[in-house]
Amino acid sequence: MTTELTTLLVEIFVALLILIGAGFTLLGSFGLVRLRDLYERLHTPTKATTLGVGSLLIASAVFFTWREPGVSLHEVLVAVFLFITAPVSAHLIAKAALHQRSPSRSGLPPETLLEKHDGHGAKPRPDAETKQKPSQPG
Amino acid sequence: MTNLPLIVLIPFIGAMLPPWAVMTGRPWSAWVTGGVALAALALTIVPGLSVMQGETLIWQLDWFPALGLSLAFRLDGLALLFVLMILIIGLLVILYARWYLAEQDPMGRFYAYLLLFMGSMLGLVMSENLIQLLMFWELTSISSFLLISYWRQRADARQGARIALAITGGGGLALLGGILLLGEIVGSYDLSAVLAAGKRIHADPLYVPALVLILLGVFTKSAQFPFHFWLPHAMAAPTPVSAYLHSATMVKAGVFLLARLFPALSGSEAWTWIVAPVGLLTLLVGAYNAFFKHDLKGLLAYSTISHLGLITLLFGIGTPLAAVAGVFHIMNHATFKASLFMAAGIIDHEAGTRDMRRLAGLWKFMPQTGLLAMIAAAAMAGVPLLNGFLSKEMFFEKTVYMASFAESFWLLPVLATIAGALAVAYSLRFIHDVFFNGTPTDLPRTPHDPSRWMLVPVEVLVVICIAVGILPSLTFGPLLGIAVGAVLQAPAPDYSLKVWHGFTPALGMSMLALAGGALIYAIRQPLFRWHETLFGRIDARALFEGFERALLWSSRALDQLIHRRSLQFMLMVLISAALVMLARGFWGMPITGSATLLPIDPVSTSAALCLAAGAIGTVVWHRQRWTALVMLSVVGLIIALAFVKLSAPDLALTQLSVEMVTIVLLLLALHFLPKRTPRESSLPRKLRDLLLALLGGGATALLTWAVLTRPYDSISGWMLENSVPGGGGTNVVNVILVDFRGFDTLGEITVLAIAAIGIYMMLRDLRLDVPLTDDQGRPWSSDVNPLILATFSRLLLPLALMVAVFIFLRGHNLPGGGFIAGLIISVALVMQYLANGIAWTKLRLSGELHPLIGLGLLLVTATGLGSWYFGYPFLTSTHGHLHLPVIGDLELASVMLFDLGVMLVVIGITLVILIRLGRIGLVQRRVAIDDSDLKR
Amino acid sequence: MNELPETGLILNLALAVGFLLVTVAVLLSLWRLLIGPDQPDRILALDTLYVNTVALLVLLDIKLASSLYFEAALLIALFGFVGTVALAKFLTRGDIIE
Amino acid sequence: MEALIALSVGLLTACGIYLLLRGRTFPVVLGITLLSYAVNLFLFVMGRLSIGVPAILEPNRTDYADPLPQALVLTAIVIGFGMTAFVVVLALRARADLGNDHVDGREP
Amino acid sequence: MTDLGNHVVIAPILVPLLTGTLLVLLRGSATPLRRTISMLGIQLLLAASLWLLLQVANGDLLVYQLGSWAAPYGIVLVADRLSAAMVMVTSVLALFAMMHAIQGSDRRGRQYHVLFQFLLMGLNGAFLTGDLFNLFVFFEILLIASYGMLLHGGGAARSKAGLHYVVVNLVGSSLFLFAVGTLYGVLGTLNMADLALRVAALPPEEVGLVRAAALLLFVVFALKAALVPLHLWLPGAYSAAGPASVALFAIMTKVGGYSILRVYSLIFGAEAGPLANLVEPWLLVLGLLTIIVGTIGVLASRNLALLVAYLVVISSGSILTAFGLGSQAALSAGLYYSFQSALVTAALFMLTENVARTRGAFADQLRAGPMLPAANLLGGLFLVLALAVAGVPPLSGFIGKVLIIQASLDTPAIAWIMAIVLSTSLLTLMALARAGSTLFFKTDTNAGAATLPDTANLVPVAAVAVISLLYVVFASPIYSYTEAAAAQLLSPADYIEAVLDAETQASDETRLDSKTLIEGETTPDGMALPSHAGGH
Amino acid sequence: MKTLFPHPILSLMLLGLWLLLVNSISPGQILLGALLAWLIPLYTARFWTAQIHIRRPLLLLKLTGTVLVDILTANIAVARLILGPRAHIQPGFIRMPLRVKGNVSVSLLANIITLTPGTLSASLSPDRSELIIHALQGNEPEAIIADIRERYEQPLLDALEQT
Ligand code: NA
Ligand code: NA
Repeated sequence: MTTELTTLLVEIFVALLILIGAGFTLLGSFGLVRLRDLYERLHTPTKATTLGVGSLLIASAVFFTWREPGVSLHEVLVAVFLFITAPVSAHLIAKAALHQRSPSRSGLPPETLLEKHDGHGAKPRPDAETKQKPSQPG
Repeated sequence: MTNLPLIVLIPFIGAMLPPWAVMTGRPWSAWVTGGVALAALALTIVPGLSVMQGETLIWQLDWFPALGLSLAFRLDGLALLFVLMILIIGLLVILYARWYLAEQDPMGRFYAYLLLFMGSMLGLVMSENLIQLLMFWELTSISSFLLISYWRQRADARQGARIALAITGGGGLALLGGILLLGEIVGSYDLSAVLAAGKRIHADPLYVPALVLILLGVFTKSAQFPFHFWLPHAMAAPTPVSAYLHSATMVKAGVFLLARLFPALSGSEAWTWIVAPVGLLTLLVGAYNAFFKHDLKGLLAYSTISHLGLITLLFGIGTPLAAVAGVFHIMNHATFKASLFMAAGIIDHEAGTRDMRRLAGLWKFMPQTGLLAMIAAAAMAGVPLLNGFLSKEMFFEKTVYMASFAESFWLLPVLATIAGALAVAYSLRFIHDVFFNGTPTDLPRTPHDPSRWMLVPVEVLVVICIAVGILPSLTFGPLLGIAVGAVLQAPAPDYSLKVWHGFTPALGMSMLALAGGALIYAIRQPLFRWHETLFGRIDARALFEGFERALLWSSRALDQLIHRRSLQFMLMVLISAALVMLARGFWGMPITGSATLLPIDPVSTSAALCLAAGAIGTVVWHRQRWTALVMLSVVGLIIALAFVKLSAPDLALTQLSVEMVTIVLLLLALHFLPKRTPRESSLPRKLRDLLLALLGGGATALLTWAVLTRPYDSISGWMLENSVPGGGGTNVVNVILVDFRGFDTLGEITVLAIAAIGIYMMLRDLRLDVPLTDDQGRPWSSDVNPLILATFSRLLLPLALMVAVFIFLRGHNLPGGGFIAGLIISVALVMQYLANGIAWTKLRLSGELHPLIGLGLLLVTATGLGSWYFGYPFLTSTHGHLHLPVIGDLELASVMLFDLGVMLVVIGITLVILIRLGRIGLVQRRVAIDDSDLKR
Repeated sequence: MNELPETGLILNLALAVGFLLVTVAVLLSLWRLLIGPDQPDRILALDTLYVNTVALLVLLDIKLASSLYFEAALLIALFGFVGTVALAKFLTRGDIIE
Repeated sequence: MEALIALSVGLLTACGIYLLLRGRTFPVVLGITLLSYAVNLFLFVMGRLSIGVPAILEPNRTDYADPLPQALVLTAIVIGFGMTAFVVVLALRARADLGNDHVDGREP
Repeated sequence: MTDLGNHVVIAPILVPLLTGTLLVLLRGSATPLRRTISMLGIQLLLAASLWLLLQVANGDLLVYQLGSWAAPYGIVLVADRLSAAMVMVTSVLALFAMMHAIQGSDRRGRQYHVLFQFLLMGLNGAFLTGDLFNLFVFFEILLIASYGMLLHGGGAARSKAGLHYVVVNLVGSSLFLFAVGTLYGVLGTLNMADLALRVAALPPEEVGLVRAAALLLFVVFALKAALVPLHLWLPGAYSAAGPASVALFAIMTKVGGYSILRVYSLIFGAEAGPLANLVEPWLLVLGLLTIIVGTIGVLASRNLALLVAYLVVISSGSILTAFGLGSQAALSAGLYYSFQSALVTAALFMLTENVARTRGAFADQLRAGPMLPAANLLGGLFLVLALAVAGVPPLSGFIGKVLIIQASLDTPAIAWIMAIVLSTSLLTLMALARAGSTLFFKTDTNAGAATLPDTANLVPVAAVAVISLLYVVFASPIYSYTEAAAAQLLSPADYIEAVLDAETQASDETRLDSKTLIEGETTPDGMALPSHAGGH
Repeated sequence: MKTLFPHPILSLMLLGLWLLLVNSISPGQILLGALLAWLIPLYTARFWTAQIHIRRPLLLLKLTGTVLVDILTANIAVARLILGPRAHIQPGFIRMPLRVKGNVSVSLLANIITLTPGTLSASLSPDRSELIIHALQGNEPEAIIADIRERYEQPLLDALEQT
């Protein structure tokens, strides 16, 4: 293959990755606006944005490997971070939403279940704190 | 000559002795004090004799030439006259006080103050330098404040002292102004120069202001109308003090100054038209009031005012002969008034009261005192063959002389006669009401003549009154002559000191006054009633108090208005001030410059939109604090993005890290604060704030625009050029931070360290209620550390540490550095706390974090100091390449140690702050619902 | 803008489109952030905004052909997570470090 | 771009000032933070705007952003952080000592 | 090796820094040890300050290039007569404040000694730096340390006052950065000497911007100096702070005054063309207003600490009025006044604590309290200091005020200055007499018993009283010094030349680089290059 | 050996990551990376309380592949849902009892569930016995649970936990 062709192919490849990545990134945010309750909305960024940014990072890796001497793979690190953290973030947000009994279009799980998970009922129980607070050494 | 400063110095040094002497025994303090005065008197003899020969002695030592202040003393006739008065009457008062003071009165303190006053007075009258004179002048005010308030437990003493200090001290300040103007006119504060510059002074436009200011000093000190009212209230002082200060010394300081500056200031219309009327008015007001006072000392006080008015009037008339009369009356008044005060003191001492309505018929009990008082009072009344008669005669003569000048001046002798008559009347009252006028009823004590030594001083003075009255030219004559010469700075005019001048108008006036006085006294009862209805309510002290209250009230009102102790007010003022200054700076100047600008792109516009949304969102939702915090973090993120976009990766990294820590910090704090802000600003207030905010925003926007549209040239070209050769790094920002401007960074981490220390200090014993529910009343989830978070945060820790090392090591050449690395490590560790709790994490973090701060600081400083060893200034860096086998080229720079120190400090302080803050809730779990939160 | 001669038309076009898409994504996330309605919604929107920013930075890196902004992306990824955790924990526990 | 930056600085300042003038500590802290963002941005752009030319020396580049304001802003950010932390904790201290979170220590 | 004398310029910054760092490291150690270290640090500082003062007294300007980087690129420290004197006064004040603090007030809270040392570092750095941004940094150091010291001891009043003080100063710091930023944005440099050169050559279209920045900077300095109306923070803060802290605060308003003097004589001095004498008119008017407002506060105060705080405001107003006159005599007068007022107000603050402690529950409130067993001693000290501060002879304040009035004699402002200075002196004197008479004379028989004051605690107060007298006795040499300092200020060309023409202390060839590090060859150059002010 | 190299796999990972970070495999960097890969786990070991015993590494690798592929499909599925009519979304909460017990495996499973199509682990019971899952198509909870069990939980159990 000629260098021109390589260049073209790499460029097309990178361009594609960029378009896919940007597209999914947008999709993730679009879901935020379009979907109708918090729990639904939680699905899109975790998935779409990780993939979106993942593609972009691959694009970057390919681009810099091609353009500069040596292999450029440090983008992987960002992807690793995102892949580890995004689901945890989503989980914690969902937890917070359930704790607040944030309304869901399909209804929330039974209150008893939520209480079991969260440790409190829908009504405030001011005495709950003292009993359940684990006594930790200072 | 060297005696001159010693005369002044001795009392000051001596003032330290009485408090010591009193420990040996009370009388000792009196003898020591007397010894001090005697020593000063002895020192006066030799120079005094020279002065009597017509010499003027001057002793001078350069002190503060730039100010025109020298230590300079002068002994001429006038000064000698006063020195003798101060010392001799002082001695008599010392003797008198020895017997006067009660057992419980601290005698050492009394004599110390007295000597302090004596020294000040001596310094005043002997000053050759006007600023020095003023210093002594104010010292007399202060020492008299101490003397008047000697009986400090008495409210009237405290108040009297304060009034006296306010009036005389204030006058002193005016005098200071006058003297400074005078010095400006003459070009010197030396008295000799000033006295010789009369013509120049009169011609100068500053003459009148200077004169007025100086006269203010004179009038206040000498209790001239309308400043006279402090004197009666100073009578709360022990009587020896009154005898000393209010007859011969303190109050005479004012007329002394009139005499002293006579050649320089007198002889103008302004002089005559200010001094004479004030003197006349004072003469009359004083005499009038003296008659109506029921208190013996009150009577004497007003009489003093009146006589001081007389002297002032004489100087105001301004002729040489008037000056002679003035000086003569100074001497006479001192003798009879001092003796009268002492007599009054004896009466008070023995009878237990000074109220003439209670006193009567004391002649039977204390004939010696009575006789002495009678003679002295007669002198005061101007009875022939006593000294008071002579000077009063001279005064009457001058008024008649003045009346010949203008048609309307006929009033002058008339008023003088009336004043004379009043003097006769109050003198008569002093004698008759106290010693005769029936028998005493219900006196606190049974009076009798005092101890022998208490009478001696009075006797001495009364003898002088008589001697001068009969043989004026043989007694006071010579001293008067040279004193007048000194006053006029010219040979004294021809005057005759004789008892009998023949039948002159003055004699007629004297006789009229005697007769009139007797008449007035005879009809005193109806006069008292008339006075009571007319002026009974006028009380100078009440006026002064009223003035003081008004002053206090108005200053408190103003204070409330100005100093509201409201942060919002302070900030409003500060921001407004900044705006005014910016506006002033910009006024009339072109805003936009000529530089070429960068185009706008959609990404930046969108980012700006986010920024605006975040900022405005923070404002809009500032009542829902958590939401505001979320909005704020958008702003932080966009700022970081802007830094990235605008070629500042280091800044972006720092901004992101700091932002993160700040948000965590604010969340930690928010837990203990109300989650919502009540609505409490009124609409006008909000509008005002909005206006201020918009103006402020507009101003900074304009400022930014103005700068950005201008081309410029900066020193950073040098930094780009020298970064590699000089600093050994390609990341110029980092090289600036750790090398070119490493000193800033040292300061910056010092700030951080101090902040941490301060925070540590504030968090100790901090007690805050831990909310048991969120702001919606929901109790907290019991899942303290969600498992999934805990698991993954632990996984993240080594990764984050790796990244931190990476960022640290490359900082010198690529974006990064110790600060950012430190923050990453901190955040990674904070993450452990977030996910696993304090107890769990603390177990696993080795050692204490606080020492990191100190160690980091030490490392940074030590790196800086290291360059001293090689003979270079603080913080001089070194760098180089180390060639190692296998590993290859290793770049080393001393600044890495510096950066490591920075990193340690950052880790230390971030963790100390965040963990300490987090622990409040842990340590401090008080089970109570936060009421204030629930209410909202 | 600093045009890089080596990058070709296709790549530039893709970058332009990429920027546009991500920018729209940013604005959409912002919209959600502003309208909420619940607190978890805002955390989610902020988290997404962080991730969008990472995307922007990666695009910028490619556009400028310089990997100087890579660390910023790394930190945003890391800190976005920490922020989300802290905000969410505040909602469930109040005390985020206990 | 310059106008955008100027407007941003202005807006941040305005929002910061408005919050500074509120009566409770927390909004005031937010105001301080916004104001310091404004200041940092302002100080930074005093080195003028430049895109894609960070002050990191590269062999084939002659164009560099002005590094000095960047260094100054770094210092300012760090100091600002220390100050913010201090004032936040002081706000807590004040609330504990004064019983409320009003900046003047009294409920209006 | 090195000659320590070369580093005397930086010593006043490094000594407290190292002492403070050492104290940080000694966390949890016994108080006596901390006190000893702190005191030793101050004595060392005092020695260094004296050394520095002696070095510059002959008119030399010492320039210290940090990191061997020459101005305007690197940061330089510059010691001239003024800065050395400010450092000296700070050290003396520190000594007295520390003497007072170690009698026990340092134990009312924690970290006192650390904060104290860092405050000293900040102050000295502010006085010595020749770089505008570095001045900002040192301002921040001294501010944050002062925040801590203000809050030292805790309590509601301090928390409230602290909150006000901190927030106001944070805004002030923001303004400082706006101003410095603008100056850099237009002039492209940070070194003050270099700024002066560039301002002198400023094209007319840039004048507005630089003037705006300069005036904004003035707001910042005026805030520190407590110039009306920016003084509002001071009374609350100073009256709430513990005396052990506030004694050192007495110098803090002087930092504002110093900065005004430095910046507006050097950068916006006579050579600054349209920007020459930029702030003098403001200073004159606002300084006089400050005196008036301070006097109102003094009259209205209901406790002694607050009253003394307002006295600080008055003295600040007096100094700035003098600076506003701008002449050499006026600057000299202002400096003369400034040095003594720092000491005297500090001593008054210390005395306030002693009085308050003696009076028990009545503290320093101006109302009748218990009979004081040592009324003579306390009252005597109060009297001396009150006279000194009110400007009554024969104490230091008197000469100061006379000098200020004298300097105004041939200016149009004379009437105003004389009227205001003299009448406010009287009102101050009245208020002080009232306060003193209430505190020391007036007794309330139901007030219980007062305790005996700690005489050791009064030693620093008495020392200041004596100094105040000596300050008058030796007025002439002191004034010669301030006059020379003023002359130095008014000829900025010498300063600029000394700073910008100082040889680089290590040129690129002789820099301590890797080679010399390895081979151990160094070529030390002279450090603090003396350059005679009158020379060249 | 255990104390010197508490987590050899982690050390290897870190070395790899270091080389990724510095984008270089020069001897110096390898040495430095090795040093860090040794020191950092040594320090962080105490944070890693749960011991991970990878019994079947290959299975774990296979699971990784599955998950990566599922992420792709998940994205496409989600894209379809978002872009399609919203009525197609029938969300619901599903309660899923867990068979995995270890901290790491539970956490991994929860993450995988979130990353893969249509599901999101919303809450883990404090006793770790069950997950609440939010599913975008929640009308057939049993099918979803069965799918998760088969695709992810079983391999995790086999790879990390003794049954
Ligand atoms: Na820094
Ligand atoms: Na900040």
